[in-house]
Amino acid sequence: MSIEKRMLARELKLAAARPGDIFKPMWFLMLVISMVPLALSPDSVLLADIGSAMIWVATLLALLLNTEHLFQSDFSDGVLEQWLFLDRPLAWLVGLKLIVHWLFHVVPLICITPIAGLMLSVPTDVLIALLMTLVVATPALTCFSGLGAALTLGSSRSGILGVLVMMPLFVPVVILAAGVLIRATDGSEILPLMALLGAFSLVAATLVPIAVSAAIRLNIGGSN
Amino acid sequence: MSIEKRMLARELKLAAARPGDIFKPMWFLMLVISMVPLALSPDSVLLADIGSAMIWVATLLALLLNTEHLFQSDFSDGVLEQWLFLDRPLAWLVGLKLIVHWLFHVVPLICITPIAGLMLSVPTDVLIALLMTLVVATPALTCFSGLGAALTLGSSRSGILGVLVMMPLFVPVVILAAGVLIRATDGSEILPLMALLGAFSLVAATLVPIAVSAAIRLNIGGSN
Amino acid sequence: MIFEPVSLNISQVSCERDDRLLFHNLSFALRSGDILRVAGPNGAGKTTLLRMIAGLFEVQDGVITIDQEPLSERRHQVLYIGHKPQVSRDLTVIDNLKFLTGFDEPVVKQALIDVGLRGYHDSLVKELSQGQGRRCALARLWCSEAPIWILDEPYTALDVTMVETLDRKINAHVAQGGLCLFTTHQLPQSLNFETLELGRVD
Amino acid sequence: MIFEPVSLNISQVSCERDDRLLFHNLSFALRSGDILRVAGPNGAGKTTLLRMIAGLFEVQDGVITIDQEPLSERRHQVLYIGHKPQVSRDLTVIDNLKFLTGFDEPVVKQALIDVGLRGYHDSLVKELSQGQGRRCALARLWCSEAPIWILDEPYTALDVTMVETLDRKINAHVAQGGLCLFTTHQLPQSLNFETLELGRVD
Amino acid sequence: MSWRWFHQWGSPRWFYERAGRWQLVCGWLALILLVVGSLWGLGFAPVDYQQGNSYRIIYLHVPVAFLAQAMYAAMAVCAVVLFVWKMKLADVAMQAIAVTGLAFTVLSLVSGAVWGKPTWGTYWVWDARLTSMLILGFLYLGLIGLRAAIQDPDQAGKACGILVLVGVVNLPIIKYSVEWWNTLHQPASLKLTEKPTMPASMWMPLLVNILGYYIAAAYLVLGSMRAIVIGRERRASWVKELVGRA
Ligand code: HEM
Ligand SMILES: Nc1ncnc2c1ncn2[C@@H]1O[C@H](COP(=O)(O)OP(=O)(O)OP(=O)(O)O)[C@@H](O)[C@H]1O
Ligand SMILES: Nc1ncnc2c1ncn2[C@@H]1O[C@H](COP(=O)(O)OP(=O)(O)OP(=O)(O)O)[C@@H](O)[C@H]1O
Ligand SMILES: [Mg+2]
Ligand SMILES: [Mg+2]
Repeated sequence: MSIEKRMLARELKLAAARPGDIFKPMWFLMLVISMVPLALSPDSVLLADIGSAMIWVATLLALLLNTEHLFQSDFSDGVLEQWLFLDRPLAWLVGLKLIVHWLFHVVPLICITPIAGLMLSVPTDVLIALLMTLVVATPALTCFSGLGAALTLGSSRSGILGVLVMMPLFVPVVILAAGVLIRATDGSEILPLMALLGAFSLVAATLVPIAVSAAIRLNIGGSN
Repeated sequence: MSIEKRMLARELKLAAARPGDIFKPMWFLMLVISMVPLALSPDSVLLADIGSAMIWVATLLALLLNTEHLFQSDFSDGVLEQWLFLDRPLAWLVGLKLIVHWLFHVVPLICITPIAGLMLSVPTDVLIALLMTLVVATPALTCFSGLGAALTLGSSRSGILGVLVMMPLFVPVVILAAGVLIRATDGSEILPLMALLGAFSLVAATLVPIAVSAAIRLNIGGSN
Repeated sequence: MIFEPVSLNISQVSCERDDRLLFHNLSFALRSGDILRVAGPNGAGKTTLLRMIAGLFEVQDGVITIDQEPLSERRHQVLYIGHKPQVSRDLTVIDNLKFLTGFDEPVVKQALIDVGLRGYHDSLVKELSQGQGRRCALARLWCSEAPIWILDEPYTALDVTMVETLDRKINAHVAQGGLCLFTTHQLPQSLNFETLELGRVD
Repeated sequence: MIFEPVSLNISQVSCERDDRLLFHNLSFALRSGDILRVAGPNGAGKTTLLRMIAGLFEVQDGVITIDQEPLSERRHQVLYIGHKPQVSRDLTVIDNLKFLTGFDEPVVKQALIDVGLRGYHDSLVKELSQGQGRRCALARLWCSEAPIWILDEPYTALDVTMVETLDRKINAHVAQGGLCLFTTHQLPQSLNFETLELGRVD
Repeated sequence: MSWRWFHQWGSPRWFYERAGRWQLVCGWLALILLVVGSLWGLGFAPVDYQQGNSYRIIYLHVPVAFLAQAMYAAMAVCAVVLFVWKMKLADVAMQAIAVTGLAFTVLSLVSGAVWGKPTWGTYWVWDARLTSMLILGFLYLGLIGLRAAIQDPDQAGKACGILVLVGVVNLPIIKYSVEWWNTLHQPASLKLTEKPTMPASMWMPLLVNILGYYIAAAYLVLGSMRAIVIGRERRASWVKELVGRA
């Protein structure tokens, strides 16, 4: 079997062994979405106003929490260090892992947002724009939070560091996405902003795996 | 040294060794709070309207994520099973741990909410009410999420399962707190609701440690 | 220090895990001064038995008593060291030990010197080598007041010197009226023990 | 299978950790057929040296080559088994091995039978006993195509039978032209090895 | 009530065989009741003067909503039995009920949402009844998730038992607080103590259906309990015998 196939087979098995990992972020999203009206007010007009933004932030959080421990168990079991002995660049393997993670754990999350949208009475056209921004933006978010996960692998103390590093990287994505949503509500042109978002994701997806692999190497070097 | 003093000394040392654990939830709160205007619209009237509710939900989430791994490292290092050999009921030790956790990890979080409130232009009197509800409600929230953490100890990659499992139980707390905030905005009487919240916290703080200790015993029984 | 005479009674204990019968109607008794090695191939159920006796694994069938009293009453008379590190990675060696034993700095420091960790008092456990980490966990034996020691593979990762030191400590403990149960796959050279062989029942 | 002749050169390697000098200007060379035991007390730096040679720990000073080429070019010729479990707790025994070795079901199954895990193929690793988990990690040796084996305390937690099986496997490996570096605190009975003693330099 | 009775009930084999027979009875009874109730309700009950024909969802919605709540209570009883008498069968029942309960909760949410569109003009509103139903759904989900996360069935059972008990203490508080927060949904139209506000020709079929759904729920729970028992005892000799015969 080629190394790529082995990686994919393993990720599939892991996803099957931990089906919870797929459902948990979806579940989290729905819980957060149902906490908002409870804490705010059940008024559907107000909810519709802030609905799409809430869904965006909640999805971002769900994704973050989901990706936070992306490499943790492989690292502490010593499986991650075995990746170094495979006949492929680490960045390539990391890229594969990130893609698989996006497909298995982020896409299902996106698929459930329409229900959240219905519950917060978000209008249909805004909902469609919301879905599109999520599809286009999540690759970048996944890469960045993967980087955060890799940076925090080694010690419990680097915890803050990894997360702080990630924060400024999320901001442009959120601002662009919010721009798209506001335009969708107005009914004006969203394509240019979407293109920007897409470009951002593309660049992230090509460059971040290299940074992630460097971070992983670093942390393996420090452990016993 | 008495067992209680040893527990306290140890928790202090751990908190000092992992400062990230204290700052991470604060950072998380600020992230969520700064994402909301970015994702929504910088309109300060709308922000002030939804501000206190947002801060409440964000604090709730930060607390949950913070408590999620409360017992994890002690469990996997095998330190938790040593608690069983101490000459004290487990529920008592668990209660101590929860109190210390609240003091070191939740109170700092509450202390930072005024800044979040300023950022979302929440009026001062509402802010004060917000702080009060947080102080009164967080003991209950801490206990419940501690229970979630204990229940999911055994499964290796439980992730946020504990949070998800316990979240529905937070509903009364959220609703009561929201009630207080709405009344504070109106300028009406908040005391009765606060008293209810306090009672809820008190009952939780006395009973939940028993359930937590049962859950811990259970999970120790299943591990090797 | 001399311990009060103590006895440990295991009677008619059976255990099944994942539908594999590990042991059936096992009975034995230990008194002050006894050393028992639980032997058997990998997966025989040694760890399971030791955890049962320590009260960490539910006794499904049978009775275990200390001085005729149920285990749960006598928890603090037992010292158990298992497969896990038993110490927190983020704390220093000395803080870990102070918490686990309840003794003050001087006693604990002496124990650390006894196990050859002089100079590592203020190292974090995660900065120790495998064997040093294990030594740190074992240092508890040097400041323990529990008569009943239950040690699951205590020799793992220890070098020759430390193995001898540990043997001497166990001998001293039983000479004081303690008793010790342990497992290992390496035959200890200088201990005078009896063996309980756990085989595959099936 | 017979391996191409292979050589491992360590020259002038030094290492300092936490201001403790572990080894200084260490040089040696291994060729096909060699077995080297790295010995020394706890904390001597055995694991550190092995991880350096495996390319998992940065070489601070000195050069390590395989067949005169830098390590990083020859990664896939090395098989390293360290202190950590090396297998995922949430996967079954067989899935873990299929990923790590790249071999198909029949080969992997045979390897598992060889290490005495018949009947445990579909158990999750977290349901295994300590020694069984270790056996699972070691099963990789039975389906490895790497000539250079680096084993950090491979005998840990293994029962007597498995220790013998492992010795036989290592002998067979070097007979095929492989080479093996390992550490252990238990003296292996049936291996023909040389010893590199790492002492405290300070 | 003798201890032997409990002992017998604790025996998986005894239960498996007995439950097969009960299941048969429940199945037929439920089928008859549901066919009668549904035909009557859908075909013969009068049209509602306000809602037209859309009200007929009531014949699904109401029984299912009742059951979703009743099953949580049943689970709490099982949890108590589990902890007090250490009966494994109670744990099996808890597991079976959690899944069935979630199914009924989802059904009631979906049927309510479908009904909401013609009557309220929207699929979802944040009303007390709806919200507390949603939360009940999350509670069921939590139980199923917790059980799935823990490998050992006995251990998983006890963990779920703790969660159920904590949940059952909280459930009335949740319900009360949510009601206090916002109420918009239909007030109860069927009460034990008062005469119903609907005409008899509407509530009679509803009553038949409620009974039918309860018995159908028993059928489902017994069925999944039997499946769980077989799964857990798969290596016991009596199961092998059974499978060998089949
Ligand atoms: C997703 C939406 C809905 C949910 C989750 C829901 C939930 C419930 C629940 C939990 C009950 C049982 C109440 C009890 O135990 O007393 C119930 C009963 C009922 N529902 Fe709904 N409902 C929904 C939508 C609707 C709609 C749109 C209508 C019609 C306008 C409706 C009409 C009724 C009626 C008439 C009852 C019977 C009340 C009684 O006899 O107690 N529901 N519903
Ligand atoms: N992560 C780390 N950070 C800092 N120092 C470390 C770390 N790991 C090990 N050390 C130090 O490096 C030295 C060598 O450790 P190493 O693990 O190589 O020893 P070893 O010879 O393998 O010992 P053992 O027989 O106990 O396995 C020790 O003195 C230890 O304190
Ligand atoms: N968490 C678990 N879940 C299910 N089965 C387990 C679990 N842990 C151990 N077992 C099984 O119980 C049996 C005994 O395990 P135990 O750990 O007691 O063995 P042991 O005698 O200590 O072996 P070793 O010498 O390898 O330490 C093994 O067959 C193992 O597969
Ligand atoms: Mg063992
Ligand atoms: Mg080592």
